[in-house]
Amino acid sequence: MQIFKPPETPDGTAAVELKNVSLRYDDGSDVLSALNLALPPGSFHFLTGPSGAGKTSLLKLLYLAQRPTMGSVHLFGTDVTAAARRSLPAIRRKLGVVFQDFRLLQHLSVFDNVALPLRVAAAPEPEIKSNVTELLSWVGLDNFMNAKPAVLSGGQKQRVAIARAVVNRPRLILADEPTGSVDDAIAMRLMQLFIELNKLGSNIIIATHNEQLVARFEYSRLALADSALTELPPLSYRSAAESDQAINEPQT
Amino acid sequence: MQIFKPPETPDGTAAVELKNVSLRYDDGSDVLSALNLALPPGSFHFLTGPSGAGKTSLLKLLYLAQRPTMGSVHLFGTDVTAAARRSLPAIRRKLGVVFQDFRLLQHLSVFDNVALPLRVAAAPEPEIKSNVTELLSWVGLDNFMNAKPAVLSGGQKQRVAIARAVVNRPRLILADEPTGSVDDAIAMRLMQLFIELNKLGSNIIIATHNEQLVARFEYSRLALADSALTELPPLSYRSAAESDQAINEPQT
Amino acid sequence: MISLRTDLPWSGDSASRFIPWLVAIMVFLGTLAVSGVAVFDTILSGWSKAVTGTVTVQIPALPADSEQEANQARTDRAVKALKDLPSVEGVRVLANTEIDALLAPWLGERAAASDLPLPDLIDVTLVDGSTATIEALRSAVTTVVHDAIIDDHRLWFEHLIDLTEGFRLLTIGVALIVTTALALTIVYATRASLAEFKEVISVLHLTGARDAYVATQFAKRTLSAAFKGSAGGLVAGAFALFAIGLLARNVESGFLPDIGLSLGFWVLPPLVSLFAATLATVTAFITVLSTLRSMV
Amino acid sequence: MISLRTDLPWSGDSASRFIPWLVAIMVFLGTLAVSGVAVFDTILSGWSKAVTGTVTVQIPALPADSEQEANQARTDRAVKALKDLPSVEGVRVLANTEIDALLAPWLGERAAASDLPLPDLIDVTLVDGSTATIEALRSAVTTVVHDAIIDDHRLWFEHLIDLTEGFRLLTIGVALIVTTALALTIVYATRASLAEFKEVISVLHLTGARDAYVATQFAKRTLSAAFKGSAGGLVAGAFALFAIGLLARNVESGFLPDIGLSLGFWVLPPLVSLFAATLATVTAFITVLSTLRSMV
Ligand SMILES: Nc1ncnc2c1ncn2[C@@H]1O[C@H](COP(=O)(O)OP(=O)(O)OP(=O)(O)O)[C@@H](O)[C@H]1O
Ligand SMILES: Nc1ncnc2c1ncn2[C@@H]1O[C@H](COP(=O)(O)OP(=O)(O)OP(=O)(O)O)[C@@H](O)[C@H]1O
Ligand SMILES: [Mg+2]
Ligand SMILES: [Mg+2]
Repeated sequence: MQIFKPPETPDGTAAVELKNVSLRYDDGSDVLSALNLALPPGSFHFLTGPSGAGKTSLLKLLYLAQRPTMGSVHLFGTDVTAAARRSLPAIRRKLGVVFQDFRLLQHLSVFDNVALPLRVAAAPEPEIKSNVTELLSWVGLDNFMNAKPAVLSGGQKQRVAIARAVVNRPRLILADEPTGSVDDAIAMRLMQLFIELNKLGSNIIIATHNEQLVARFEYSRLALADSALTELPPLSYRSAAESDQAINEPQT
Repeated sequence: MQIFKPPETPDGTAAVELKNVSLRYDDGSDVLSALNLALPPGSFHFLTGPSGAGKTSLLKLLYLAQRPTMGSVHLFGTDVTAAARRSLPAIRRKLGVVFQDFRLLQHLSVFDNVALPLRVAAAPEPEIKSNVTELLSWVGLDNFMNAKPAVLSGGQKQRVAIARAVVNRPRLILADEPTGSVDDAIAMRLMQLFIELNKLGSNIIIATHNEQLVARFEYSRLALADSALTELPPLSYRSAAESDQAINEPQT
Repeated sequence: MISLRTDLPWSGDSASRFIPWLVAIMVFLGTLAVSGVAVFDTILSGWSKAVTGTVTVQIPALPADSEQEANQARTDRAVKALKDLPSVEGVRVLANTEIDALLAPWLGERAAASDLPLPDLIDVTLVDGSTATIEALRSAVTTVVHDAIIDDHRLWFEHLIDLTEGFRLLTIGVALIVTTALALTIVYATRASLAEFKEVISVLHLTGARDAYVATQFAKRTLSAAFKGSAGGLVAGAFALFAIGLLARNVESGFLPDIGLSLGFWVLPPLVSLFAATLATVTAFITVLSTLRSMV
Repeated sequence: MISLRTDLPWSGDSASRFIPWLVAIMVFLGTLAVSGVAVFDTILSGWSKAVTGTVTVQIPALPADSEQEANQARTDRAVKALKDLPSVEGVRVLANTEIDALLAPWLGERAAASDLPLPDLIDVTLVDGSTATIEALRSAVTTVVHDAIIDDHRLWFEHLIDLTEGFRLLTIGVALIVTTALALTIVYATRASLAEFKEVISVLHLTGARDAYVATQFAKRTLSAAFKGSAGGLVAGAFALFAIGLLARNVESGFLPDIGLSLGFWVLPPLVSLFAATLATVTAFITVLSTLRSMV
C-alpha cells in the first residue's frame, strides 16, 4: 500500500491568502463568511464539503471569476481584489482551472482546446504541439486529438478539461471535482498528474466529495461547512492495495 | 449493515430488449457490437464499464436519441427502431432520463424544469404543483424552487435532473451517472428514490463507475467492455456501516 | 393552458431580436412602395393618352416679297426630309384653317383674314418608343430649311411620362428585391434561432413533446415579434407618406392629379403590414416544422 | 500567428449570419440613394434657375374696330386684379417691343410693323412657394377680363422642379432612416453574438486573454462579414443603376441633363460600400470593447 505524502513546503510569501473573505450572491445569505487562509507555496490540499457548501464559490474567488463581498484575496503576494482590470490577465496566466462543468469550447478540437492557454499567452507553435501531444497521451486521449468535444464521453471531456488546466504549468491549479466522471483507475492516474505538477512546485487545490479518493492521500483537507472553512489533517482511513496497482498499471 | 435486494421480477414480455444491436458513429469503429439483452418488467440494473466504454451510447439507444446501426431495440413489446416518428412521443413519455450532463433548461426555474414532462403530457396544473413540490423537497431543494439552474451548485443541478426524470413515474428510468456530483450521503438518498420507484414497478438502469456505490446494492450489473455487454452478478464486496447511516439520517 | 406556457426562452435569441426589425423595415419600404406605385399610377392615368408621340415642325414664312412657291418648296423639302427618317411614322402638313385655330388665342379670330405671312406647321408622328430622335429630326430638317423650328414640348411631356413610368417600375423592383432579401433573412433568423434552441428542443422531444407543440410555440413567438415590427414599420411608413403628402400639396393640383383619395394610398399599407407579418409567421412555421422533421 | 487563429466560432452565430445581409441591404439602398440624389442634383442644376416663379397672362386684343382705350382698360383691370392677390409679388406689362420679340419666331421680324392687333402680355411674379394659386389667379383675372388667357407652362416646369426636389429629399430621408435602422440592427447583432459567446469569452478571459485579443477577433470577423455583404450590395446596386441608366437613356438627352458622367453616379457607390463596412466594423469593435469591460 502506497500513501502519497506531501512534499516539504518552503516558507515564504503565502501563495494563496484569504483575509476575512465573505461572499454573498445577490439575493441570499452568506455562502462563505469571514474565511481566513494562508497556503505556503507548493502546498497540496483537498477542498471538501457537502453539495452546496460553497466549494465552487471559493474556487471562483481564487480564479477571479467572482469578487468577494468583503475581505481580500491575495495570490502570490498580489492583492487581486484591488488589482486593476488590466493586470488580471497576467495573474490568470499563472492559474490553471478545471471547471466542474468542464467548459470546453465546442467549436474547437480537443487539441485546440488544450492548446488555448498557450495560444493566449503567445507561446511558439512547435512548443504548443509537443506539450499538448504529450499531455493528451498521458490522459489517454491520443486518438481524440482532432475530435470535437461533442463526440466525447463524459470522462473523456473531463480529461480534456484537466489537460487544458495544466498545460501551461500554472503556479496554482484549482480543480473542481476533477475525477467525478471517471472510473477509479483513471482517477488515480489523473491524481498522479497533479502530484507530479505539485512536485515541480505548483500549488494544488482539489475540490471533491469523493472520500475514498481523499483517503488515499496524505494531504490536508480544507473542509467547508456552514460557510466556514476548517483546515483538517489528512483522512486516517486508507483504502487498500488497489491504489498502488492503479498507479503502476494505468488503464486508458 | 443493510444490503438492498431486488424485488421479485414478474415474468412477461421483456420491458427492454436488444436484438443483435450494433452502434457505430460516423467515422469510427463499433462502439457497441452485437448486443443482446432482455430485461423483465420491474428489473433494476447497474450499467458499468470504464470511461468511453459506451454506457451513455447504450442509454441513448434506449431513450431514442440514437438509432442503432444494426439490430433492433424493443421497449415494452414495441420495436422502436421500426416505429413511425409520430409514435415516438408516446413511447418517450414512458421513459425518464437523467442525462450525464443534466441538460437543464437554463431559462426555466427549477420548478418548471422538473414540471416539464408533466406539462408536455398536459397534466392538470394542481397535480403538477403537488408532485413537483414533493419531489423537490425529497431531493433537498425546497429552497431553490424558483432559482434558475445557473445559480445552482453541481450537486444541486444533478438533483434537479433526477427529479425531472422521475416526476411522471416513468415505466423505465435511465440514469447516467446520477450520483457523480453529489456526496455519499445524498447519493444514498437518491438511490433510495430509485429503489422506491422500482418497488412501484419501474424498470431502472443506472450507468455508473462508482464501484463503492454498486457494491452496496444486491442488483445485477450489466458490464460494458470492448463493445460487448456481459450480465454479471451483484458485486460481492460491500462497504460498511455508513450506508445504513446515510439512508437513515440523510443530510441536505 | 399548456399552449400559453413557454418552454422556449422568449428573448435573447436571433429570431426574437431581429424579426421585429426586419419586418419593420419590410413594412416601411413596402408601404412607401405601394403608395408610390399608387401615386405614379394615378399621375400616369391623369396625364394619360392625351399626349401622343408627336412633334410640330414650323416652317417660317419667307418675307412677303418672296414668291409664294418658294414657301411651298421649303415645306415640301422639309416633309420629304422628315419622311426619310426611320423614326418618323407619319407626316402631315396642317391646313391653313388649323393654323388659324392655333393662332386664334394669340391673334384673335381675324388672323387668317390678315395679310400676315403665316408659317406652315407640320405634324410629325414618331415611331413608338423611338428615342433621341429629336436631334436627328432637327438636324435633318434644318439641313434643308435652315430656319425651321422644332416644337418639342409635347415630346418633353411624353418623356416625363416615360420617366414617371420608369420610377414606377424602379419602385416595384426595389420593393421586390428588398422584400425577397428580408424574407430570406427571416428564414435565416428562424434557422439560427432553431440552432440556438437545438438543445432545448432536443430536451423537449426527449421528454415526449410533439413537433406541433414546439412549432406552435415558435410560430406564436414569431407572430408576436412580427406584429410588433409591422406596427413600427407602419407608423414609420405613415410618417413618410405624410411627408410625401406635403410634397404633393406643394405641387399644383392641376399638374398632379389628386392623389389623396386614391385607393392604394390608404388601403394598401395596412395590407402590406398584414402581409409581412403573415409572411414572417408562415415562413417561421414552415422552417421550424421542416427542421424538426430532420431531428431525432 | 496568433492573431490569425480564431477561438470564436466563425459561423452559426447571429452576427456572422446577419451582418452580411444587413450591410448588403444598406449598401444597396445607399448606392441607389446617393446615385439618385446625384442624378436629381444634376437634373435640377440643368433645369435650374432659368425658370423663375412667373406666369404670363395674355389679354387678347379686341377687334380692330373697338377703341384703343378699351384694350388699355382691359389690361389695367387685369393688372389691378392681379395686384390684389396675396400670392402675387409683382406685375409687369410687357412693352410692345418685347411682344414683338416673343412673336418673332412665329410671325417673322415684321410682325410689329403689321397692323395686326397684338395681345397685351402681363408677367406675373408669384410669391415664393405659393401653391394652388394658378386657379385663384385664373378666376381673378377672368372675372375682370373674360377672355384672358393664363399661360402656366413655366409654372408647370417649376412645379416639376419642386417635385424633383421633393424626390431628392425623400430619397435622402429614406436612406437616412434605413441606414440608421440597419446600424442599430448591427449593434444588436453584435450584442447578440457577444451574448451567445459569453461562455466562450469567459473561458478565454479566465485563461488569461486580454480584451484586445477578443475584440480584435470580433472586429476582424465583422470586417470580413461586412465586406462580403458590402460587395453583394454593391453588385445589386450596380444592376439597379444599370436599370436606371436604361430608363434615363429612354428620356431624351435634351430633357434630362447628361447624367452618365456626373461624379456622384460613379464615385459615391463604392464610397457608400466602404462607409457601410467601416461603420459595421467600428460599431462591432466599440460594442465588443464596452461589453467586455463590463465582464469579470
Ligand atoms: N451565481 C450564483 N448566484 C446565486 N447563488 C449561487 C450562485 N452560484 C452558486 N450559488 C449558490 O451558492 C451555494 C454554493 O454553491 P457552490 O456551487 O459553491 O457549491 P459547491 O460546494 O460547489 O456544491 P457542489 O458540490 O454541489 O458542486 C449554493 O446554494 C448555490 O445555489
Ligand atoms: N456523437 C458521437 N459521435 C462520435 N463518437 C461518439 C459520439 N458519442 C460518443 N462517441 C464515442 O463513443 C465512445 C463511447 O462514448 P460514451 O459516451 O458512450 O462512453 P461512456 O461509457 O458513457 O463513458 P463515460 O463514462 O466517460 O461517460 C467514446 O469513445 C466517444 O468518443
Ligand atoms: Mg461545485
Ligand atoms: Mg457517459
